[in-house]
Formats: sequence, structure tokens, C-alpha cells
Amino acid sequence: MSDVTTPPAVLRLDAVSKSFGSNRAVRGVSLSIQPGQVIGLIGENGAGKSTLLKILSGNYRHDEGTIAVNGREVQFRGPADALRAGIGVVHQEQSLFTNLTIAENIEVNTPIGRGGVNRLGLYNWRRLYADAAQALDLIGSHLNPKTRVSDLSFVDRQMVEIARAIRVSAASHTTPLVILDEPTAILERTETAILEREISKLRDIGSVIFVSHRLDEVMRICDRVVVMRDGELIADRSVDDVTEEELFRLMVGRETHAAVRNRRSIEPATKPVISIQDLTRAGSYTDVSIDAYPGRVLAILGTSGSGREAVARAIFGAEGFDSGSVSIAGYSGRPSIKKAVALGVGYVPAERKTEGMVGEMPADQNITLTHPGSAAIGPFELPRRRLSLARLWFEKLDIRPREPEHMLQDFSGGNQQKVVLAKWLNSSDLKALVLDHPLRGLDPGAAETVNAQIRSVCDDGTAIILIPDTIDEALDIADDIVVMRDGRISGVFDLGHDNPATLDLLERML
Amino acid sequence: MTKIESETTKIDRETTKLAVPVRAKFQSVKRIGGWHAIGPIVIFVAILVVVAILTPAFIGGGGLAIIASSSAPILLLALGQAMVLNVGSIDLSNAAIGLLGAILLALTLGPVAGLSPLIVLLATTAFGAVNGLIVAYAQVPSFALTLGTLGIFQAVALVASGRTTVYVSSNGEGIHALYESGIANVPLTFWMGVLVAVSLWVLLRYTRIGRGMTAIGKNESAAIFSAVRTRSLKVLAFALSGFCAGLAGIAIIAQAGSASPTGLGSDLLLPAIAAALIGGTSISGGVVNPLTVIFGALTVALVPIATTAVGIDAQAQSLVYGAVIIAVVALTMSRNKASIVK
Amino acid sequence: MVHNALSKQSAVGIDTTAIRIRESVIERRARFRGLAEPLSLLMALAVLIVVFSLLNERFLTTSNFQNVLTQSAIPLIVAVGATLVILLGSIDLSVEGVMGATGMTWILLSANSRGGVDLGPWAWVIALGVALVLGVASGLIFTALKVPSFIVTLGMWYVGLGIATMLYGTDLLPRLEDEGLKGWTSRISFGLPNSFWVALLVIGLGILVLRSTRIGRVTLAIGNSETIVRSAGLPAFRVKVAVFAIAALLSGLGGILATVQLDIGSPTVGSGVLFIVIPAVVIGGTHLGGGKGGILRTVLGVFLLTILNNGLILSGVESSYQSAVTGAILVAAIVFAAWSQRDRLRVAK
Amino acid sequence: GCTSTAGGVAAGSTGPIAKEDLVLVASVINTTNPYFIANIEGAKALSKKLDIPLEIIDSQGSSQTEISKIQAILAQGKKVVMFVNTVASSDTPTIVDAVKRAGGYVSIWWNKPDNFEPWDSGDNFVAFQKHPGVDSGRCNAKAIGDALGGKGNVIMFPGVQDSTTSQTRVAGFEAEMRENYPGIKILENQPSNWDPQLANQNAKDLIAKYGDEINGVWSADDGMQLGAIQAFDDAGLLDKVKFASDGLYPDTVELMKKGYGNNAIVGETFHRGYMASAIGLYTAYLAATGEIVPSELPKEKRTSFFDIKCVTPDTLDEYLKYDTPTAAADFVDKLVETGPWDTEPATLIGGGGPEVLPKP
Ligand SMILES: Nc1ncnc2c1ncn2[C@@H]1O[C@H](COP(=O)(O)OP(=O)(O)OP(=O)(O)O)[C@@H](O)[C@H]1O
Ligand SMILES: Nc1ncnc2c1ncn2[C@@H]1O[C@H](COP(=O)(O)OP(=O)(O)OP(=O)(O)O)[C@@H](O)[C@H]1O
Ligand SMILES: [Mg+2]
Ligand SMILES: [Mg+2]
Repeated sequence: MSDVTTPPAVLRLDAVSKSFGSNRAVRGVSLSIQPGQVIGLIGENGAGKSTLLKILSGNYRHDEGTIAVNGREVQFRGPADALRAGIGVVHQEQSLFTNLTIAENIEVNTPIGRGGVNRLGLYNWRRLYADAAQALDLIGSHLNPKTRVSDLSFVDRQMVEIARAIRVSAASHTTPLVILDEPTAILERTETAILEREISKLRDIGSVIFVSHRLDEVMRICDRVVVMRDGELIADRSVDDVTEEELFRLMVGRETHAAVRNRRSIEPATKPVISIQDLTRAGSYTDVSIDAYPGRVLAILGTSGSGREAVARAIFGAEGFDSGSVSIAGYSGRPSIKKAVALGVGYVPAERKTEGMVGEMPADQNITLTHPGSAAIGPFELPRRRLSLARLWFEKLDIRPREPEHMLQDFSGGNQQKVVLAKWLNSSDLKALVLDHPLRGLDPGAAETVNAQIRSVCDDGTAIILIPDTIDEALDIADDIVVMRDGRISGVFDLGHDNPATLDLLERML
Repeated sequence: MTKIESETTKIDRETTKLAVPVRAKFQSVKRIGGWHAIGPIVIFVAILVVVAILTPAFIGGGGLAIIASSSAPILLLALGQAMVLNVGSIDLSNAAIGLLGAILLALTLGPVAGLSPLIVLLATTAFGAVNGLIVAYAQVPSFALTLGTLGIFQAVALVASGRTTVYVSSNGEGIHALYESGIANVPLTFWMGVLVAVSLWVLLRYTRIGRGMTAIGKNESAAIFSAVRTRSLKVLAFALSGFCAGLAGIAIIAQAGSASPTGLGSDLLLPAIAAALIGGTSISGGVVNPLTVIFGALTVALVPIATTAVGIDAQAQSLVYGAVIIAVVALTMSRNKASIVK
Repeated sequence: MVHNALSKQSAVGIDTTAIRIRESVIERRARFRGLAEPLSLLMALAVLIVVFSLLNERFLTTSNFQNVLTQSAIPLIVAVGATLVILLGSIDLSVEGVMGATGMTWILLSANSRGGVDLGPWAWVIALGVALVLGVASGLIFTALKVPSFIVTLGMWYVGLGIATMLYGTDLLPRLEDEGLKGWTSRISFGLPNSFWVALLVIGLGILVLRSTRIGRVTLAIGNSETIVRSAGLPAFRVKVAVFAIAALLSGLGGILATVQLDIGSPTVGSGVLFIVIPAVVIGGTHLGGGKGGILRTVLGVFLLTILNNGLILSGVESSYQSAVTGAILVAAIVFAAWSQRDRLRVAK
Repeated sequence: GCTSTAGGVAAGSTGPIAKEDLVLVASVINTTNPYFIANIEGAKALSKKLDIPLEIIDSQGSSQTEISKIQAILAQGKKVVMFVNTVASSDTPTIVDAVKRAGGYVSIWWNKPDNFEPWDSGDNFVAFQKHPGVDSGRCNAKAIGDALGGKGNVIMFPGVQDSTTSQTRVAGFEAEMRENYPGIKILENQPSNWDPQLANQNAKDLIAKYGDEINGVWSADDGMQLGAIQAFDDAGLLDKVKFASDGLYPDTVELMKKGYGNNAIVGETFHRGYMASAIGLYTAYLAATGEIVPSELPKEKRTSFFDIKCVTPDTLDEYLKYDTPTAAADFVDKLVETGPWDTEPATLIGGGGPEVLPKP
């Protein structure tokens, strides 16, 4: 791409390919990255981004092509080689040791004889903590390095991962290359802001490959954007000569679909499907009252720590509360997941991998796990019908590849999310659907499909309670918006007649 | 919305289309079972062939029936254990429950005759269910809990038996017939195990209960969030383990006509777990095939018999037994490069 | 679709007080939890000691104290290794076999009543070498062939026992001839039995390894997630083999000490140790899934079981009921420990 | 269809079998205990003497293993002459049944159900044989009682709780003490499962419990006694305590010769594993070859008790000759000469039914 030989590219890929069986996940990707560049890597779910990055981090070995780091050709036999070459990675999947402290996680790759590990291989804990604190400080986090990771929220964990990646890069003597695979997917906007600032700073010391499905973010942070589709690198643009719409088209192969939602007002006689009254859980939320109506999307906004997730889980019966009541379709007895589901509530959790899906089960079995629908007669399952039922959902939600008999863990994130959604949609009597960050990790095209599906369910009379990733997502789809701050409701808007500006909402959140 | 669908289907991928036939073929191989499923059978047959070549008289003299009959209690316990392993737990007390069942059966066959097996099965199922209830509702690790209840059941067995061998005083003929008569020269106790295996296979493969159990073993959190009745199913798994242990107790009485706290059946815990694992059950949960467990149990029973039949020196038999058990699992394990084994 | 929110948001400024508050809550909760579990074990231990000393005044005497320490020494040594293995998420059932093989090798190469060679210190080296070979074999089969540790070590139990049986042959029981070694384990030095001093040393080293070395930390990391360990480029393979080797070495040391304690060599010198060691690790609160727990907790677990056993005998509980009482106390203890942590979403395997 | 199972086709067998078709089989509980090693030694000596091949079965302490290994040998169609030291008494009916089907001949040693007698099972179950436990217990009790001068406190280490061998020995010991040594008090018994390690630990705990109140220690076998002695040695109490046990293991002989402790071991009963196996196998051999017809034998030759000798340090020397390298072969030579019931020192002293326990 560039003929300039000095300085050598931090990273140069030449016709790199990788197949899983017959599935060619990465095909002939050539790319070169100069020092001080932030490259945005975008593409649909399953386009091969993570696979490419895992090749760079030594987790996969590529089948063809060459990789050169700082002008020297390299062969990574394992992740250790990549680390030595100065490539620090934040994987798409959470990859911290939850039983260890923050410091250990950050310093886990510190070579013997350096930093907090002396030449005998013994740890110097004080040094370790100090180094980790320093690394955290770099990204504006003041977490105590002695804290165990299991005690951290998503956000904090992500900060630790990024601190580790930066530390790994900085520890080698080469120009560091930091790879961030969707680091912002699970972050709230406030944290994203911190992260964006830090990535910009990294320009001065090395280069960054940054994967995100949030195109606006990519436009802001990156110098260059490369687009992958079907394993191929199909475009490589400077951010200055490209628009978000163009990127969208490149990724998905069609124009954005800007649906404007026709908002309905609540008919006087309608009763709420879910009604929570003065719900309180010490240390999490206080006196929360929310009504969710059939055929309406209710979005709860709030920053991390606002307690909105805990409220959502309380509705689904997954977490207890101290006082108040949750009433679902008139029932307000002792809440439990089984009761909630029996009453027609569904829940798409934010932690898809651990709570939303059974990865080692085929997709069709996941779909029919809760509501078998026609795939079971009484206690007996009918594998054939299960498969054809799943095929139907695969078509309807455009889940790819169309192989419902495959293990769910082998699908890309976006497609997994669609399967999780299908699990609830398969109910014949879905009264309410609680969605906790349902678009997390979905490419914009997939996000649209999912959103369209949510709308369609909603139009069929299901109440939706949505915890969106962004304010815009809420404005885009919601009929009602509830804003929470520090465990209390700080604002309620009916988008049928209110028309809050983004800033209004933001002020109530912070 | 319809617009989206038509558009997205248009850009269906080339890869997908290419991939389908190849994958479908791979799937069909898998459906037959793959090495994972046929491995235990192949290994069992292989060892058997070696034994047959070295000592043809053994196989000719009804060796298969001997292997089958001595594997019966192991098989029954292994099947129960496999059900518990499938939900991600372990039951260290099931062999003790089985022996207690045998002692209870020996004690009650005389007085209540035909009702006795029913009572015993009810009791052992209840014992298993109690394990399950505590595991599910107190949320304690099953390993520790069943280790504790193991001690309790052992003591109960000791006390119930009056610290001596308990003989079936009367009405033992019916039970004994399970061992005495058979199909294809193999005693009914073994076929009882096969029947249970087939039933459990149907349960796991064709019912929602089985699907739920497997989901628990693979990802309990996700199962909870999918409204799978995780607690009831765990209790059920342990109850099934107790039930199978009761059947094992019946098999023991059928064979020996008596039971004692240190006699036949008192040392079946580890062999039964080994049988479940050799039969392809995953110790971390979510993977089980009761049908291959049959061959796991047969293999576990075969190895010591084979070492004797082949004429390996008595003092070396332990060593050979250990080495063969490791080798068998090493050969039957289905594994891929990235898999994590604990 | 075009967002301008962020630039505005930056203008609003990032309020981090909420984050700070959360961080301090996290810290406080973590600190309390770190103490809570061992505390309940210590409480259970205290209750047992009080009850037993009320039942028999001899329970709380120096000589019984030393007796308990002697009896706990060998399980303690073996349990340090078992804890490491369980922290990996694996299990080591080979303990008794390794003890037998090592003990037999050692006594046959030391001055013993059967005669033969007396290699002196080399007997220790060779015997522990046997343990090491068995441990490395377990480790390699486990890691390279991916056979579950449960099966590998079950097989290795029989292999060790087989080696011991073959070494034992058909001759007389080998008796220790070295007068200095006879009864060494229970002799008292500086107030504590010698074998307990050895156990203390092993525990100290174990804690050092676990807390402050690469092997220890990677062990914990593997227990948490081996996938992540591998993708982080950490030496999972070597560490796993090393842990099995360490565990076998400690079992071997236990086997030699048990041989000294009994004064005679026997292939079954380790009998019963496994069923103290594994429960002790579990009662101590080390998770069988790996990653969580520690050596000091295991030490408490061993003490709990040894004291329980000793106390039951001293308070005259009929021997038929001893296993039931032990079992019931075990069940009560774990239910008690888990009760406060019950949560509908908690997963206990 | 339903058919009869469990191996053999032949149901019972009468009539003599040619010697060339025979194979001797000795089944022992484990191969890590001096007593069972001696069992094997005796079987080997007889095999050599009779020139018949021998197979050894190691039950590895498991009834299941024992039974299936026996069946494995039977399945090969050989005509077996078998000696089984059963793991548990409940194994006997199954083993007998299997041997009967295969047309072999078996003698069972030590453990069998009381109500399962050879004469009820036909000729293939040739005999049940043992050394009487009550005699053993009484013998030990006398030794301790006399050594303590009729006064003192004793602790006991029985074997596995449900073992009749251990139970009869305990009964004999307690009866003797009750009847003839009223001044001796039995403080406690702690079953130690025939395990030296466990006996060692239990002894340590009882030392902690009773301290120097303990004057005498009885164990149901010498293995456990070795563990117990070591515990008392460690506690520095060996000089003050008297021990007695069953079996007179060669190791015990050494300790007695040395006067270990202050002549700590005061009494033993003498019998040897090689005698048991040789007697058992030879009885079965005679039946197999038709030299005896079991059903024509008197009951005490079917359920037989063989003599054990009470040994004290003074009489120890008389028994050293039974531990020479050629002792087993010598015994077998005599056995073949005098028959299974009359070979010194293990002569037939009774039987014909279950051992009668003294009234409590
Ligand atoms: N370990 C694997 N085995 C088999 N196929 C795989 C594996 N990992 C990924 N794939 C397949 O490779 C293709 C590319 O996947 P990859 O994870 O790289 O996509 P991605 O661009 O990162 O998607 P997302 O945005 O959802 O993270 C997909 O079709 C996926 O199903
Ligand atoms: N089980 C619990 N016990 C005590 N405190 C808890 C518990 N669960 C959550 N909290 C605390 O409650 C607060 C709210 O947490 P929650 O995860 O609900 O935030 P949220 O606003 O939903 O986050 P997000 O930004 O991801 O939507 C946090 O300070 C958290 O630490
Ligand atoms: Mg990805
Ligand atoms: Mg959150």
C-alpha cells in the first residue's frame, strides 16, 4: 500500500489466510500499519476480524501469507511469541483471571527478572502493585491493584484488560502494537470517553488496531479504517475521506435503513404487563416504580452503577430485592425466574456467553430450551421438528450460517445474540421481554435486524423493557424512557408527547 | 421489515453455501457416533480379542457371561453416577447407598417378600434424593456433601447389618433368578443394566428433562436464565443415582444371596466412576451417553479378569490394571487440540 | 445515526464519584469475604475443641496435642500437594500408591531387616526419584494425552501399588534398623513432633510457591481458566506437569515418613491417607473446580479431621458410629458455610 | 429365551479326575501381607510336590475382583483344585456355586456364612477350614492375664468389624478375661480393619486417652500389633505394656527373640499361611482325584478346625523350625504322607459346625 520504507511498518500482513475446515474465515488479507497509527477494523459479525486478530496474537496459526513485525518476518508459534514481539491484545472475550488480583492480571506476562518478578522467579508484591497502579493510572483508572477481579464490574474489568494490553506492549522494547477487539462493546459512554482519550494518547508511543461496531466511535478515534467482509479486506480508507454511511454500506453491502418509529400512546383502558412499585435493594437501587405496557418499548437509561441492570434482573426474578413489589400480569407473589417465564416474561442478559446461551449445545436446542413450542409433545422432544422450527427462526432473524444443528459457540457474537432472542420469541405467549444491552457486540446490520425484530414483537403486543447501549438507541426505538441515577429514577419521558434532547437525558444520568 | 429480510437473504454468503454439504457429511459421521461413541466399544472388543487369542478357552467357556455378570453392579452404579456427572455434580455416596440397599434387601426379603425390592428401591431413591435436595437447595459442592453422606450411609449399613453378614433367610429365589437365568447366556442382572441404560438414553436424548439436565451440566447459569428447572433436575439426577444404586444392591443380592458392609459391592465407587468416564462421560458435566457407559463397565470388569485369564503374575496385576485403565481412557477420549481437560 | 453526544458529554465532564464509591464498596466487601470463610472454619474447630475437652479432660493435654500434631503431619504434607493439584482444577488420587512405592523403595535401600544394600542418603534420593517419575508420568499423560486427571491418577494409584507390591515380593516385612530413625517422626523437638516440623517446613514452602512464584500463580490462573492462560502465552503445560510432580514428591515424602512412623515397610503404608487429604482440602474451602482456595485453609481442614477423629475416640463414641458422626459433622459444616452465600444464581457443583 | 447362565455347562461333577487335567488355584485377599504371602508359598510347595500347575489369584481386597477372577479361571475349562481365602464370608456361596458348575473342587478358608455348610452343597465344596478364633483369643488372654498377674487394664484392636474371624477372636479373648481374670478390665476396643497404619493411629489416640493406665494390648492379628507396638514405643510406654496377638508373623518372632521392649510380646498363637493353603488344596485335591469322597466324610472333616499353638517367649524356640526356608516344603512332604487332618502342628481338633461362641 505504501512504498515508503522508512520507518518500517510496525506490522505488515501479506496475503494472510486462515480456514476452519471448509470455512475460509480470513482470505488473503494484506495490510500494513505505520507507527503512531490508529487503525479501525470494522466488518459484519463473522467477517473474520477476531480471527485475523487472533492470528496476530499468536492464538491461531495462519495457513498462508506472511506477517512482518517492524520489518522482520515472524512466525508466531504461540501467544508467547506475539507478546515478545510487542503485541498486546484485548480479546473480544473477557480474558482476565477472576480469582487473581488486578495487579497480577496486569503483570501476568512480566518476564522473570523484570518488574515485580526477581531473577529467582519470586514475586515482589510491593513492586507488582506499584507497577500495576502505574499502568492503571495511564488509562485514568484508580482501581486498587489489590482488588480481586471477580469483585469488579464489567467496566472495570475492561479497564484492567486494556491496562494489561498497554503494559505488555510497553514492556517489550519494540514499538508497541495494541490490539483492541471491541473493547467498547460492553462499556458505557462515560467509560468510552476515557478509553477514547487513552487510545488517542497511544498514538505517541505505538500503533493501535481498534475493532468496534460503533461507527461514530471509529470515525472519532481512528486515522484509517479498514473494512472486512467475508474474510476479505475490501476497503482501506482514511477517516477524512469517508462517511459513516459509506462505511455502513461497505460493511453490510446495502444502505442504512432508517426506520422511523410510529409511536403510539397508551390507550386509557390498558393495564401494564409489568408494574413495579417502590422497589428497593440496599446499595443498588431505591424506590423504583416503573410500568411497562403491552406494545410499548420502555428504555431505562443510566450510567454504570445506576442500578438499572439490577432492576431488570429483579423483574425477571433473577435477583431479590429488599422491599417493594414486582407484579407481572397481575401476579405479585414471590418472584422467581420460573414464575416470570411461566407468566410470559423473557430476558436477554448482557452476559451472553455465561448467562444467555449454552455454548456447547446446538443452536436449535438452545432455541427450544425454554419454550419448545411444536418441537415437543409433553415431555418428549421431536428432534426433526426442533430442527425445522430452528430453521424457521434462522430465516426470520437471518442467523448465519444457516446451520441450526451446529454448536452455538461456533457462531459469531451477533448471530449468537439472535439465537438467544429466538429462544424467547419461540414462546407462543410472550407478554414481556427484558433486554439487557441486546445489541452489545452486534454489527450495525445485525443490530438493525434485531431491532426490527424487537419492534415486530412489540407491535404484536409484547411489552419491552430495554436497557440500551446508547441514548440514541433509546431515542430510536423506545416509547417510554426512564432515566436512573445512583439507584433512583431521575426522569420519566413518554416519547409520545415529550421530546427530550440527548443532553436532557444525559444530565439526568450524570 | 420485510425489506430487510429480502435484502439480507440476497447477500447470503458464498461460504455458507459451500460449507453446507461438507459439514452435513461430517454431521452424519458424527450422528453414527464418531470415535467418541464407538471408542469404548472398539477398545472393549480389542481387549477381548487379545484375551481370546491368548486364552481361547476363556471365551469359549462363557467368559463373556462372566464379564457381563460381574459388570452388572458396576454398570448400574456407573449409570447413576453418569447421570449425576451429567448435571455437573458427583455422587461419592452411591456405592454405599447400593450396599446399604443390598443389606436392607437381605434383611427384608424374608419378612415382606415381594414388597422388599420395592421398599429398597424407594429407600435408595429417597437417599439419593436427599443428597440432591441438599446439593440443590443448600448449594453445597456435591463432592463434599456426598463424602459426608458416604460416611453416614456406611455407618448405617454397619449398624443395620449388625456388623455381620446378612443372609437372605427366605424368598430369595425370585431375586436369585435374576442372576441364575439370562438371555443369550448372560444373566438378567446385566440386562437390567442395559435396560436402564437404554431408558436413560431415551430420557437424555428425547425428553425435555434430559435436555435440561445436559444444559445444567454445560452451563448452569444459562440454564437458570432459561427457566430450566435446575434444582428439580439436580434432585432428579441424584434420585436416579440412588435408584440405580438400589438396582445394584438387588444385583448384588441376586449374585451372592447375602450382603455385608465389607463384602461384595463395598468397593465399587471408584470402578463405577472409572466405568462412567471410560464410557465417555465428561467429569465436568454435560456429556454422557448411557449406551457407551455399558462398555465402560464391561471394560472395567474385563481388565482384572483378563489379567488373570492371560496369566499375568499376581503381584504385577495391580500395575497392569492401572496402566491399562489409563491407556484405555487415553485411547477412547475424544479430544481436540484446544480442548481443556481437568 | 450520526452522534454528537460524546463531544457534548465530554463538555459536561466525566463524573467519577460514583465509580469511586463503587470501588470502595468493592474493597470493603472483598476484605470481609477474605476473612469470613477461614473464620467459620476456625469457629467450627473451636467448637469441636470445646466440646471434646468437656467430654474428656485428657483431650486438652500437651501429650494429646502432640499426638494430634504427629497424626496430622503426614496428611498435612500430602495435602499441600493435593491442594496445588486441586487448585489447578484437577485431582490426584494416586497418593496412596505413590506413598507405597516410595516407602518400599526407601526402606529396601536403607538399613533394614531384610539386609540388602544400605545406600544411606541415596535411598532418599532414589525413593523420591521414584515418586518424581510417577508424578511426572501422571502430569505428562494428563497434559500431553489429555486424559482426565481423575483417571490418570486412579491408574497411577494402582501402578504405584503394583510397584510397591513387586518390590515387597515374598520376603519378610522389612523393618527399619537405623536406631536414630526409629520413632523419629513422633519424637519431640522444641515442643513439637519432628514430623510436624517437617510438615511446617513443607507448608511454608508450599505457601511460598503458591504465593510468590510463577508456578503458584499460574496454577491459580489455570484453575480459573486454562483457555485464558494459553491465550496469554503462559506456560500451562510445564506448570501442570510441575504441579503433579510436586504433589507426587510430597506424597513420596509422606510415604517415607509413614514408613519411619510404622517402622516397617508396607506397600499399603499410605492406606487411608487419600480419604483424609481430599476431604481436608475440600472442607478447607478450596474449590474442586480450581482457582480458589489455599494451603492454610487445607491445614485447617486437616486439623479439623484429625481432631474430629481423635476427639471421637477420646470421648468414647462407639466405633460403628464414628464414620456417621464424622459424615454428619462434615455435612453440617459445609451446609453452614454455604448457607449465607445462597443465591438463586449461584452455581455450586 | 431364558437359559441358565454363569459359565459352565457341567452342573456338579462326580468321579475322579485324572491328575494331568488338574490345575491348582490359590486365591488370597492381597499379596502385601506376610500371611497371604505364606499362603502362596504353601500352594507353590504343594504344586511342586504334586507336580500340578498352580495359578494364584490376588483379590486385591475386593470381593468383586475375587469372584470374577475365580470365574475367569473356571471359564477356561480347566478342572480346578482350589483354595480360597475369602475376602468376606458372603463371597462363599457364589464361589462354591461357580466351582460346582465348572466341576472343580474347592476348600474355603476362614470365612463362610454360618448356615452355609459343605454337606449341603455336594462334593465340590470339599471343606471349610479354619483355626478356631475363640481358642486364639483365649490363648492371647491367658498370656496377657498371666503377664499382668491378673490385674490391669487392656485395650483391644479387632480387625474389620463384620469379619467372623475377628469376632470369634474377640469373643474368645473377652470370655477368657471374664471367666478367669476378673481383675483385668477391658478399657475399650477400636476396630482397626487389619490395617497396621490404622492400628498405629488408634493406639496413639488411646494412649492419649488412657496414658499409662494401659497395661495390656491385644490385636486380632500381628499386622495390627506391629502398628500398635510402634505407637507405644514412640510414647515411651513399651517397657510397661504387654502385648498379645494372633499369627506369630516372622517379624514378631524376631521381636520376641530380641525381647523387644521389656519382653513386650507375651503371647502369640502360632499358625502358618502355608499350612492353611497346603491343607486346603490337598483336601480338595484328594476329593478331585477320588481318594476321598467328601459326602462320606464325617462332618468335622468338612467344617474343620485346625489346631493353633499358644506361644510364649519361653516356648518360642520350638516354632523356629517352621520358618526355615524349607519349612513349607517339609510341611507339604509330611502332609502328603499323613493326610490333611493329621499333620503337626496343624492337626484337626474339631469342627462339624459353626464355631460356638462362649456365652457372654
Ligand atoms: N474456532 C473456530 N472454529 C470454527 N470456525 C470459527 C472459529 N472461530 C471463528 N470461526 C468462524 O470464522 C468466521 C469469522 O469469525 P470471527 O470471530 O473472526 O468474526 P468477527 O468478525 O470477529 O465477528 P464479530 O463481529 O461477531 O466478533 C465465522 O464464520 C466464524 O463462525
Ligand atoms: N449482589 C449485590 N450486592 C451488593 N451490591 C450490588 C450487588 N449487585 C450489584 N451491586 C451494586 O449495585 C450497583 C448497581 O449495579 P448494576 O450492575 O445494576 O449497575 P447498572 O447501572 O445496571 O450498570 P450498567 O451501566 O451496566 O447498566 C453497583 O454499585 C453494584 O456494585
Ligand atoms: Mg469478533
Ligand atoms: Mg453494568
